[in-house]
Amino acid sequence: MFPWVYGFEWTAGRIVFLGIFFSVLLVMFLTVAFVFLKSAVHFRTGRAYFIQWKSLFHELPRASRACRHALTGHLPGRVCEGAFECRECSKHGELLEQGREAAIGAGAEEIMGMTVPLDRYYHRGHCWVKPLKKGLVAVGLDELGRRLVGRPDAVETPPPGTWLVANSTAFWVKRNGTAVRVLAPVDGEVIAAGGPSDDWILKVRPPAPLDTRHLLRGDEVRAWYRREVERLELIAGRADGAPALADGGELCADLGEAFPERWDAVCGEMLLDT
Amino acid sequence: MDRGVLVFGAGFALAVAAGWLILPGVFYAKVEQPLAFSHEAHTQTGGMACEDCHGFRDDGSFAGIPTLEQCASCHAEAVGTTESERKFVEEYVKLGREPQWLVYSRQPDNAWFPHAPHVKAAGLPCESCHGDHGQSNSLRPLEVNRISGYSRDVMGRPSGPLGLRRAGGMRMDDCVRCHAGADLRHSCLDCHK
Amino acid sequence: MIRKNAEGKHARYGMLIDLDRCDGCGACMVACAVENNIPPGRPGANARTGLNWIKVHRIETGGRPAFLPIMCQQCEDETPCVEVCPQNAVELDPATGVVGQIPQRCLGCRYCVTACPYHARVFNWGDPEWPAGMEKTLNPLVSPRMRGVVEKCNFCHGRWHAAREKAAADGSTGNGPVNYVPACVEACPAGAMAFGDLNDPDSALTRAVAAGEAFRLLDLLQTGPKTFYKTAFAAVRKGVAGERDA
Amino acid sequence: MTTALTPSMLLQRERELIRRGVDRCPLPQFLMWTAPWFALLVFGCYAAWLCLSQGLFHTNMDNQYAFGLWIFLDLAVIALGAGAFFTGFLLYVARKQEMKAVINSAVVIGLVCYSGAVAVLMVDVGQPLRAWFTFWHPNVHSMLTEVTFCITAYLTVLLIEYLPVALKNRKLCRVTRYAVFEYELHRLMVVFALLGAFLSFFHQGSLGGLYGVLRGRPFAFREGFGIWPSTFFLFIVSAAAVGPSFIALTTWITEKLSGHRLVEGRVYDTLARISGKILLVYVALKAADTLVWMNATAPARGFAARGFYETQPFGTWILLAEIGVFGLLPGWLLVSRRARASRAVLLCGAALACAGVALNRFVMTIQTLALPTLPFERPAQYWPSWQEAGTFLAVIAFGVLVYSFSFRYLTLFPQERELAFGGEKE
Repeated sequence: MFPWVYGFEWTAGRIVFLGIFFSVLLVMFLTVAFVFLKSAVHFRTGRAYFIQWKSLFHELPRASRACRHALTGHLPGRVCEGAFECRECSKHGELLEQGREAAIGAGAEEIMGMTVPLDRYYHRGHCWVKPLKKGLVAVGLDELGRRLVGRPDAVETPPPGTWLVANSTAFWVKRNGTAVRVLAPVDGEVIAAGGPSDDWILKVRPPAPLDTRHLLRGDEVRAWYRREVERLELIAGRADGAPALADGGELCADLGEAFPERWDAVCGEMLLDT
Repeated sequence: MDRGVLVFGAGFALAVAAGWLILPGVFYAKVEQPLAFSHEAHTQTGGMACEDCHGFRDDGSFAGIPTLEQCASCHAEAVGTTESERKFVEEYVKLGREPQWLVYSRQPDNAWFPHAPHVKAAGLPCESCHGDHGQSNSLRPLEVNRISGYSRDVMGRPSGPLGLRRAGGMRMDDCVRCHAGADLRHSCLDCHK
Repeated sequence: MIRKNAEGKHARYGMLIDLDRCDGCGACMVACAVENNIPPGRPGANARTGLNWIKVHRIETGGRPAFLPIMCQQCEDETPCVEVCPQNAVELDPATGVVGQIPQRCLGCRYCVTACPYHARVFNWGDPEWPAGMEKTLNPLVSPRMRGVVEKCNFCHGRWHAAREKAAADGSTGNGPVNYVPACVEACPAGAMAFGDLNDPDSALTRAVAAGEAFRLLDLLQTGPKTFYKTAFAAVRKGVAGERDA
Repeated sequence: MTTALTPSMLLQRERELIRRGVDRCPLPQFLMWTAPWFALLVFGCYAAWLCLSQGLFHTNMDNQYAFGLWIFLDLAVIALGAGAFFTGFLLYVARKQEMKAVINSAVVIGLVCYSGAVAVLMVDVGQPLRAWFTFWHPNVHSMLTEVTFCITAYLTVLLIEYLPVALKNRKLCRVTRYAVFEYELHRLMVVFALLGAFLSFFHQGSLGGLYGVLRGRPFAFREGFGIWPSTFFLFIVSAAAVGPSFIALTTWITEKLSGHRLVEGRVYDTLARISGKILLVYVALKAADTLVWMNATAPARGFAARGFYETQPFGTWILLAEIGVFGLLPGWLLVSRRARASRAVLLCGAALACAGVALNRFVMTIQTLALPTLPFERPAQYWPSWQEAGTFLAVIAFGVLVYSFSFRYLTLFPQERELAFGGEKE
């Protein structure tokens, strides 16, 4: 094995054989070491949470990964490859330059019996972002999200001062002895957490100016909402005895109460938790 | 300097020191010989040679430690004045009891070490493996490997870099080092049985 | 790995077995077991699980039965067992021609047992057990083997060691070929076994082999055994060596 | 705040280990499934312990039958486990994207097969504590050295390949460190796929070489190229041939047992097509090799090939079966588009191919040792003892358990979640 072991001789056979063996070991070691190093760099540059989300994102079914432009019909059938990080997406950038960015509007829309205010931005994990004064934003669950969660036993919010990273965990909702993670819609520092009576859950100070390129707004929201209800039907209707929705019917106000057994699976999948 | 580096250095030094001081005791037990014996008294004062007591048998095998009979040929009565000799004569010679000497050089069962090729054929002096054992004034305790039960060395002297290695060690590498130096290459069964 | 020695000579120990003299008494097997500290067979051991280094086979040849002692044939051309051992526990000693098996290096994979066409290698299927008191009669020149390793005939290497030691004490360097006789050869009451140095042109063995009567087992496998057999009877030779080799 | 853990909470906690979007049977049902395998494992471990603590006299092997059931098992599972390296090669090197659907399962199967083989080898050798001697004092001319080095290195590769699969567990992937490590490791999987293919090439081959170099066993001995006898190459090709078949078979069995669709239909088709093509190449090579051996190699050593098949029960049928029923037939079934269009036929072909490689390993191990070499010898008889069979079964049970747990808690079939949506659009 080694030159200092009794009986070792520098013969061609040994040199070739052990040379190959040690090379294989070296390649294995170097590769794993490189992976460790690369991971450490991700933590240092703050990309670790995004990478965690990205790695989980690819586990989601295709239906959950549709591109926002596929929802609106501009790029039919396109599946997002960038983990909903439109800020880094070249395709999204192109479309923005073509002036395709939908505008944030006013008022609210009734979609499938749910009220969707259009004065705010929406994240694919069913959180909305509403700009407030002094550079703050409020983050809350949209109506579909609220109906999915129902009346949670607890909402586990991060303490003020925590730095949120978009697409990483924002807070947890607990119900029926289990917990579902809700994705953060924006980067920023948590300023305050709302109580049960508030319609917002977190107040966040994002870096100025507020970057909303990755969030849905206006027309997109309508298309997205219709797709989300479809997706819910798929998910909920998959297993026998699941809460199937009659066409045109309204979503019950508290899924967690109606179907405690399936709550974790359906709510988790809808909120893009893994 | 970084505090972590200091802590690491201190811990490292501690570990090395502990290994140096404690490990030999973990691996080797020290056992005392039944009697004090001075080689010096025999070789210097008595003017004897090694082979006067440690000789070969007729079949070429090495006799090793002399028997009581050999000792008694001089020590039927005390020759000197030491306490240990008095004890030897009274408790062993007079009672006909063989002292249970501990043998530093007892070989593992599967090793074959003949003295004849080394001493007679190759002409090696005893000191090359046993060091200055023949001039020592007392018998060192036997260091027994707690697992194998074999001696740590055959009474060699410190050698090697920093004097950390002992000549006359009992490991195969110790045999090989000398044989390789003499350009003697072997097959396993030359020394193993 | 050739050893330097003053005589500058290497031995090629070999053996010649006269099948016409062997009457199958098994004295060689007993002598071998005593010499080499082979423990008694385990309860239920048979010819294929026992530890005999030498086995005498009875062979029906049509006429009178022949007896064929087989031990390690000490192959010297591409020795099958040496090639296959993964960790150099088997080696061909260039100084004696003996195929050495080092039990302490052996891990017991039995690949060499599989490789040997003569079934001359045996495996310790359990711990060696001697009846009470018998361990005192063990030969100090041979180390007993432990469970889980392979062992085999090495032409009584313990006797070779002793002969070397004696030679050195008598004034030779003790490194050249030494004269000794393996236990089986010594024990054979019929004098059917002859042992000697094939490198020594004057040895009785070399002359007998050169005379051309001797043959080897499974010669066509080209393993080059140094154990030879001879017989005056064609039927015996055919029964022992087979159609092609005979 | 401490609350007593009620059974329903326990079940809930357990459910949270299972990825969302896939259905798994309730824990009690799963435990019922694993219980007999655990029992078998315990029984087998007891049998192995007898051999380890008292010696191999517990087996029915002897000095003529020095290899037995265990070596056959090793060779067979390592050949079947070839699916791991071959699927990895197809996906990461040959860029066959369909293989994504089964790569995780293939890695687990490879891991199971190789760790099982190494475990049983440790029981098989007489002094397992000396296994490291092969590394310390290697005889580089021995095929077994090559096998030992490659298998340990490849087992390490498999463990590293298993890491990303394990770290994707629903709970583990929530730890950011694990998730990031997994992500980066996965990106470099091509390195391990290449290493795996390289190592597998040599050890699958060396396992064949193991027998091919036995000049003392004319039934197994083969001439070769350079240092490698022809069996070296036959083993590589046959292992590559049945690897995908075995993956198809295990995937189908898992689908049946779990009651879920796990992969798209065309994955079976691709696996079968690749398997069939290589199998036909193997059969051609095997036939050529047999002809050379019968007409040149064996006669030169004084053995008529006919004689090898005179020992019962190893008649000529075994050679014909190997080439025909377990070679040509499955090869045709898997290659023909019409034949493999039927899932049942495809699976039959895959099963026949797997059985064929097992038969080949059986012949190389058991028949080689049964046949006499000395002219006056009788064929040797051997029937494994219950301790050998028990250890054998323990390896099978170990494999089933590791696979079952992996299937339950990890994502072995990434398409399963997608297929649960009824989609087959990718």
